[in-house]
Amino acid sequence: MLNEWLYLGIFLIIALAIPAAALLIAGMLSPKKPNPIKDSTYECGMETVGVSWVQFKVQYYIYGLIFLVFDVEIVLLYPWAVAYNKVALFGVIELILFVAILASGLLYAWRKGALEWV
Amino acid sequence: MTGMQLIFLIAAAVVVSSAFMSVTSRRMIHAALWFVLALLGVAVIYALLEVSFFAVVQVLVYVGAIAILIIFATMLTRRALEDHGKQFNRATLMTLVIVSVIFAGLVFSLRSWPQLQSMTAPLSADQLDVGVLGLALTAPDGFALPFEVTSILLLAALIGSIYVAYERKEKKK
Amino acid sequence: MNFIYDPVPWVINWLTQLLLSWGLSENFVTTLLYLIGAVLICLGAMLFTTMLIWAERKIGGRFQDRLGPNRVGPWGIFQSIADMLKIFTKEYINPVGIDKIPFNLAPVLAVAAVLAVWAVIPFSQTVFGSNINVGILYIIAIGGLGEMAIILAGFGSNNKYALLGAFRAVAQLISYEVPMVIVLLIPVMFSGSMGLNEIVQAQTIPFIVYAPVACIIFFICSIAENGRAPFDLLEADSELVAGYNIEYSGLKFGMFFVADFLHAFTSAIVFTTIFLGGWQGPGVEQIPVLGGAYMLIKTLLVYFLMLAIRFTVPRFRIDQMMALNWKILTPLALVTVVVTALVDKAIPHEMTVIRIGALLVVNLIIWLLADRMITIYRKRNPVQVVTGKLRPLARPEFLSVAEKETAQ
Amino acid sequence: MIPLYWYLLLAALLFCIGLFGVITRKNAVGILISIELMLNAANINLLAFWRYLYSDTGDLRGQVFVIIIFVVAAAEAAVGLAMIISAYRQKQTVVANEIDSMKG
Repeated sequence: MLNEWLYLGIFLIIALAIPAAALLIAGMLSPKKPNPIKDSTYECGMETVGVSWVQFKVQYYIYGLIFLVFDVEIVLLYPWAVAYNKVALFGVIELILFVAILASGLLYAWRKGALEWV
Repeated sequence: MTGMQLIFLIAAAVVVSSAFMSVTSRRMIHAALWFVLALLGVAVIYALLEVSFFAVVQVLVYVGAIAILIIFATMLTRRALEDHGKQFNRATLMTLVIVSVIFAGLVFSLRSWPQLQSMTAPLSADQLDVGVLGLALTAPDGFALPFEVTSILLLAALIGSIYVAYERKEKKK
Repeated sequence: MNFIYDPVPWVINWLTQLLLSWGLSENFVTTLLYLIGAVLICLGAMLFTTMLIWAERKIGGRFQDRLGPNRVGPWGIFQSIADMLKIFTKEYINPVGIDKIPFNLAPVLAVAAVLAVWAVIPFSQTVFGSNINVGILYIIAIGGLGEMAIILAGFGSNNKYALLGAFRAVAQLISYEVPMVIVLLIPVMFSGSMGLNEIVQAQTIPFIVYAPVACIIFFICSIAENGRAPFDLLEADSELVAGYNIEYSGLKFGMFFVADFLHAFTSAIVFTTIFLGGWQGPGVEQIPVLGGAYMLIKTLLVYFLMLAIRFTVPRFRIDQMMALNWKILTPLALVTVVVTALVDKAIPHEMTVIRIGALLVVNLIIWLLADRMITIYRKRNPVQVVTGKLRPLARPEFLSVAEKETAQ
Repeated sequence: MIPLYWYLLLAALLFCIGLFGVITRKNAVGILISIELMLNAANINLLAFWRYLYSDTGDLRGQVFVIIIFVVAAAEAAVGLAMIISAYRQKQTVVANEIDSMKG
């Protein structure tokens, strides 16, 4: 197993290194003639107004929240899914219970209107 | 020194330094990004422990979900306290002393522990099987109850935080 | 081991013997071979992307009744190479107020997060990268790194539109991750492992036969994860200028471009591996190299399907997209998993035909029920159609009959 | 091979850094990040102990504990951040000391 992880680690490093190297080479080849107009923040040709840190609507957070809860719960089901062929019917019933609890959360968010974008 | 030890040391250095940066950097978003790096380092530590499932879950849950949620929250609350004002309490120096004392105490108490130097052999295929964990989680005499309780905990967290965070439309009008 | 039947392991074997005969230690040789393999796969994938870009533009052109690239070389085949040469010599513009490290790290990370998936893909029976026992979760987790790259880009650029685009993109990606993760439980259940090798080996009958609904959900989700039409809201030009990569120029932009095209192909590969049986096909036991060919053919078919969808379907509105995910796909995925688990437990695995039949019927029922429910919902809450004055059409004979009636 | 105490030292260090952050940070989000770091330190310890002392016995309590900590961390992040956002909306502040509406 450690060997598999070693390969994965090497692969990740290479996967980071190749685009980085390409960027560096291009950086050497490319011209460097900055000027204030060119370097100004793009805003459809208008003068930049205010800081870039606009306020966000809370809906982003709500989606992130529901995603977080679902993600954690489903990831916990993966060991169960691996053992699926060995578990008895009881295990499946447990899955149903688990999913039902999860689904009731989704239902709550739905009824609350938290799933609407606007 | 073997290759494994070298990898461990590098990962540990990354974890510790980025954790330090994440508790000391002034801008919250930088703190969050350093936090992500620390989490990735911890995932490498898990991989060295041969608990692949947890290494991947660490990336999936912490980096993919919790860190993103923290970044979202930082964006939502970023007008307050950003780049100006003190980021730390007055008690920084005092805290440093306390924390160092705690660390020294931990190290001291560890020193006398007999199993400190214990080593371990690589895990067998049987122990690597994630299915064993799955069976244990669903067996009625195993951890079936804690497993279900976690889902209730998450349900409570979901309902509670939606209730707290969601803008009530009636109120606004 | 025969070179013609199975070239890659033959070469690996030969290299190992050669290096060992030079007196290198075994660990070192293994590491070196891993390094060579990783470099070859990464470079190969990156170079392959140039071909993909050409193919996609050409096919897209045909879909839209254009010629596509046709100037550089026969059929414009060298177009993307010319583009690549050009983009290499373009200036990097560093706008004011950028956060240097995130800004430069983002394009690298975006490509790396896509490339990293290739580390676990089994290309044929004997050619595979890392066979970790959590392959499926690894693929999803790496997707999380891609989201991180988008956040870095949006936040590093010091631009309102970039930040808005990044957050929309991340909201979309994380939302569509949910049904994807749920549905991937099904292949894991059938094969009893999360390793991609075991999953492919378990697919003597591809999982698409056992779980068509799961397969469709996964397909939709992977298109959404690519950010391709109909889910291309992240770069909806009319609303967000260009999305999170607005401030990037030169090859830094090119990297996002590469990541985008490579991601589409990669998700076709992942789809093939998980649902279409990867390298499985007639005769692979005797001639393993056939597996690679089967894999390529299946992947290209899936990729073509993705292109067809991309070039024909109009874009969703963001609320529609979120509603599709949270109100349709997620509940559907949950129901599919539960029902599949129940039915599959009830039927002994030896009775293959009955098992497949039952699963198919169940899937069909789920699909029809979902369809029925959506129809009923739509009837109760009809879509509000915004109509305006009909504008003159260049070729009025293409107006459909209904439109003609309203026009009169 | 790596001896067990390397992991323990790393975890102790990470825990102390997290503790430092929890006490000194003014921003509530920063406090939350620090708490997550402390939970990670606990996870490293649990998995290292399981791996070195219990992996031969077939005892899975270490792993199950880690799973529960993952869930707790997720729940904590969700609720904590929701409360921070809610407090921010009402009081325009994320400084933990100033959020004191629960005080009598």
